[in-house]
Amino acid sequence: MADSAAHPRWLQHHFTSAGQQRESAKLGMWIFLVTEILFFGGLFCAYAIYHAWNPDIFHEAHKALDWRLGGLNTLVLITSSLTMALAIRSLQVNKAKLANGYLWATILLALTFMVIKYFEYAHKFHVGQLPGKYYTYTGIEGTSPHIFFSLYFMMTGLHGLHVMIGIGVILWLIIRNRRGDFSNAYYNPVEMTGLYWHLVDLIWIYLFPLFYLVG
Amino acid sequence: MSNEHSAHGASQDHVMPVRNYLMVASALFVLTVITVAVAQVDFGAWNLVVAMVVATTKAVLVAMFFMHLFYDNKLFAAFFTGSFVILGIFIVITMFDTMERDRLYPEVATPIREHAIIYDDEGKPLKQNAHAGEGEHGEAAEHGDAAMEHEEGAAAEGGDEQGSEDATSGGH
Amino acid sequence: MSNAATHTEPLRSNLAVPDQIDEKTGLPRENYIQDGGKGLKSWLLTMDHKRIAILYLITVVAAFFVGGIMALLIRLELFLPDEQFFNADQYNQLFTLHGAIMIFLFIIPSIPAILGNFVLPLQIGAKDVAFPKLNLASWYVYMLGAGITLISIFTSAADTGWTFYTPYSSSTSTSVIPMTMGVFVLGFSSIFTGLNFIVTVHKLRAPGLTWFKMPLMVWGLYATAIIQVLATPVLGITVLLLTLERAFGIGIFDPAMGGDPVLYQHFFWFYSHPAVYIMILPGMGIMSDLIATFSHRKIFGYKFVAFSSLAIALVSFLVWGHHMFTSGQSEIAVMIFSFLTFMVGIPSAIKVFNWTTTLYKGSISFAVPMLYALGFLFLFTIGGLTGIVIGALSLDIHLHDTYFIVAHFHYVMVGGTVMALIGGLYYWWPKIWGRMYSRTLGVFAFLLVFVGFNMTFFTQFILGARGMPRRYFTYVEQFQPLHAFSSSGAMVMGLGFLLVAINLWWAIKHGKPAGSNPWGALTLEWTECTSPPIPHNFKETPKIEYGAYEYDRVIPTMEKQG
Amino acid sequence: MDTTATFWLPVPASTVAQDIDALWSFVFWISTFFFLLILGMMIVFAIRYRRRAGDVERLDKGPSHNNPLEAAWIIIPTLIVLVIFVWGFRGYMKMTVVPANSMEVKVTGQKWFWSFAYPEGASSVNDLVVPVDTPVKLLMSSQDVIHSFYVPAFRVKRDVLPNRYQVAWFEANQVGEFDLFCTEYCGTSHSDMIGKVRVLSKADYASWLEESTIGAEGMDPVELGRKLYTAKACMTCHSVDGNPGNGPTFKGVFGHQVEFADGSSLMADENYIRESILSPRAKIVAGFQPIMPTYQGLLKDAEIDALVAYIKSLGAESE
Repeated sequence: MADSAAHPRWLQHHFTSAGQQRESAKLGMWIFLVTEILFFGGLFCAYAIYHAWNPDIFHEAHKALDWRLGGLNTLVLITSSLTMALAIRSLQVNKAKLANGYLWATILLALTFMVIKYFEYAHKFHVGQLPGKYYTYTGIEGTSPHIFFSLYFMMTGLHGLHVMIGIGVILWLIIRNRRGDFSNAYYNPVEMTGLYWHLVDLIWIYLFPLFYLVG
Repeated sequence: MSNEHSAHGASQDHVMPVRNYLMVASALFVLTVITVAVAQVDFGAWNLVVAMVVATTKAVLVAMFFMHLFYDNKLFAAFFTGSFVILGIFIVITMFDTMERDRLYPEVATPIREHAIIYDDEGKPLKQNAHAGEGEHGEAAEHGDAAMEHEEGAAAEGGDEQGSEDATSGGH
Repeated sequence: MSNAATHTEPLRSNLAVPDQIDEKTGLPRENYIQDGGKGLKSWLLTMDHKRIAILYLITVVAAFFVGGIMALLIRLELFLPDEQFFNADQYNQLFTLHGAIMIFLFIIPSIPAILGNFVLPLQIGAKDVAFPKLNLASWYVYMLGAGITLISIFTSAADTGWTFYTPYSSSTSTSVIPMTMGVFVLGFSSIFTGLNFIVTVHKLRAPGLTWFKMPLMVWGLYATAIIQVLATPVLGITVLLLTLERAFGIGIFDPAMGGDPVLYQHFFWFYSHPAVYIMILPGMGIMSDLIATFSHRKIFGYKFVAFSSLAIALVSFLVWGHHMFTSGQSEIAVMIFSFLTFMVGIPSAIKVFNWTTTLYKGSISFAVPMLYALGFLFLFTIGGLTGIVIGALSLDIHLHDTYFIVAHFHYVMVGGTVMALIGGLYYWWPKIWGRMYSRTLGVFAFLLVFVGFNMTFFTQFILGARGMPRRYFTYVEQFQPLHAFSSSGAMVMGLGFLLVAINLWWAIKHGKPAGSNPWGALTLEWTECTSPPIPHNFKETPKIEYGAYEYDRVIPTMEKQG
Repeated sequence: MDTTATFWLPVPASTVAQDIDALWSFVFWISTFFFLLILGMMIVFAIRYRRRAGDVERLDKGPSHNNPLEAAWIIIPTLIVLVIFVWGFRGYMKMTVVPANSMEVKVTGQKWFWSFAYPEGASSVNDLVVPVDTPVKLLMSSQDVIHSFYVPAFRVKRDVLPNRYQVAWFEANQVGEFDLFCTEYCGTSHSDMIGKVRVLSKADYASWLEESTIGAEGMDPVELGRKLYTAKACMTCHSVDGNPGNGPTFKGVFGHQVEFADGSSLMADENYIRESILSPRAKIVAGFQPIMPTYQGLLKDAEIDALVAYIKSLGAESE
């Protein structure tokens, strides 16, 4: 495989063209997103079944959540999705500096999301609305409201973990972008992180109504 | 399968004008406000359905435009919807079990805790609603009833050595 | 590309011309073993799918022998009813570890990670899998998961069975968490392999290699990858929930806190039934290659065999409840699962019929891989038919959780996947190492394995039908003779597997050089690659002139009796 | 109707067993037919078309596809399995729907023994006694983990869940003694959690029932204690001949110093024994696991006194 000029540094040896490499990367990412959907899906299934078993307890328990904070978090995450998409778009038109700005905006919004989440969790720890045997709150009647909080902490906790992973990856992108790795010919990593970030936002779009609005 | 493109030149992917992104984002904001507003009104079970419909439209918007599914190879959309189909199968068929357990015998479905007494003191099968038996426990006259009573006991005052210590005690 | 015209001149049995062959070794001078880099570091940091396949080969076969030794210990203990060598707790830990090691450490990664990694890129004319770094990561994650799982052996191993049913698994004092965390990590290794294969098959096929020109081994691996990617995440969440249940008592599956243990079974089996198809589908892929190559015949009903792989992959997500017919499901769910279980059995029947018909009018050579293929046909048919027996509801009430079920799944797993794996290893051994194994030792080992297997597990069908429950440390006196017979059969089978390993181990260094196409096969790894292949597989991307099994258009080379 | 065990199946001792055995032989013979068909085709083709010495490589002339044949071996197996499905499901419903006039026995599965409560107030452990030719409804629940009630001779099996009742029924059609197994793995002595189902004629059952309920008052406490020692499954863990089982032996306990796991020790008297029955975890004898379930509410006071008297009698004997 002669190392010709048409063979830039980022094109891996076993791909015949950049298009093939990009399509493969995207397909790989989409399949990874499928595994994420099914990973969260298990929890959504547990939610569906316990919701169906005791709908009234779930409804009572969801009143303990503050939908205003949830709503604010939803808006924050949608905006971060927007800034991520714009970051990719600016790379597509070869404006690396603008892309970095949007990536920083995405991280800022993600941190805001985590901070709001921290307040919500702190309040619950303080009041005792905790999963399983740590549940000591007495404000909600019904035989087993702790199932609702077990599911709440697991689903939003796992989602929060994914947000933090996303922040780490975007930071790594910013470093690579500043080093000049990306241009309109090669921005695969940014696009892949974008897909991941939009999925994290998409999962929160489902979590928000299920826990905060309907319960 | 893969579209052959030169390594250089403008990226092959579809470049959306910024205006489209902003429109999609504003649509998502509006939908969020709608779903919050609708949730204030109590439609009973319908609340869940409406919330899910709105959430799904938001999800489709994010997937189609932010994740470029609309412009990309249909294979990605196939995998993406495929995962939701498998998840749907998982939830629906499991609920065929969890929601239909009391079809033949009502006492099979609900946890024992609610059914205080199946037998009365003389051991005759006593079909009555759960709470009537709450009061007159009295001295556990008989094994069957007693097994019920101390199951109850385990839940009520919690934590002592009913059955194997850690499985059924639930440390309150 | 002329499809009607026959490809007249016969294939060359050795692509490496004499001057390229190293006199001392008798193998082509340029191959991935010498030229991929020297020393341990080049192996541990390799990106070459062929070397990663060999890393997996070493570790997965080691796991097989660890699990196998535990199986022999179990059978030894069950020779007589009461305590012989182990007490009840040790016995329970033994069968748990046997199950967990054999399933998570051996049979799920075995064919995809060893033969799949080596053969898939070669068979579709690619230089490597789509994501080589991810492929190497998959091996390291496998080793990490194996390490964590084995920690639990030394810290009072779990005694819950490989199914970890709650509330026993969440209340037992043995170390369940290392095993569940090990399984959680192993799940990612399986997902990485599956993801890699799907993208490779879609995006890296040589130009001209359409879906119906690909070998059926690739179809098998593709269908397996689909299941790996769609089912394994649910195992991840199930095992995570179980760990949280045990560690923090979140009450999802704990009956005292409103949880439901049957829901755990739904979660567990939603992965574990598709997992049994992750085990068998690659074996079916190997079967199609072996039957076609050793009969020098076009596979009968290629499209039916290919689509039945996909059908199995999709319908396998609908049938998990047949593991729980007696566990308190609603009658409606039980009916749905029983009906769908019968539907999932049909594609396997289609495959068996097509393989048998492929033999018709062939020119069949009884090379050792073909012996294992015919053995597979024999044993897998019994396994499949007994699956129909336990699919029927009223029979399963009697047979569930008895030795009948143990016999059934050993017939399809050992009789199916392990026979196909060994057949595949024999078949591709000349391609991997460039050397041929010893035929006499191969045939002798096959007979030992085949006879030993039937002695061990056919008796367990009888035991199970007579009501002998599973996972019993001691048993009532009347079952002793059958247990004794089954245990002696296990020793014979164990010896057989040992001889297979010795034969293949010996062949690596001392086998006669085999040339690039000893079997007269038509798939790319035999017609376009030297044995062992060069680091980048092909001098230039192969041109596809005929499909995988088009023996009606190409005259194969004379086959060296192996 | 034959009532002897066949090569494959145990004795069909319940009414539903006949139907299940009929389906078993139907599926068995169909499987044998298809197995021999496939095996036969394989062997015939392998021998008929084996590569002979001196064969020259030639183009493959065999058929490569035949859609009617493919359709045949898709449709025929589908029809056969549908028949098996319907037959199996009808058999299952027969096994699930309990006849109206059935006698109800409450079954409790506990770590490693079964206890049965009969409607007339009698109770027994690991020994289900039922009259012949009368449907018996089992209302089953577990005290700790999942067990599974399995009587091979009756072809009945049902998991016993800790938080829910499970219903199973059978009608024995012949007198005799049949094995009872636990088939859902439940820990150390899962394989010891076995018992017997004794099917008696109606008369014998009536006398057994009457003998096992009223017998309690008239008997002297030590005799009643000895009977309770087996009836309440004390013997599964505590021996009376001196060697330790899962729990300490009763022989020579009363009136002697007992060492506890936490190092303290105590002279074994009535209240120590009474306390160990009602809250066994209070004092754990050195060298033993805290696995004894409580009998709080399972034993009447009279029965506890009888057991204490019986253990006292064992203590005095060894002097």
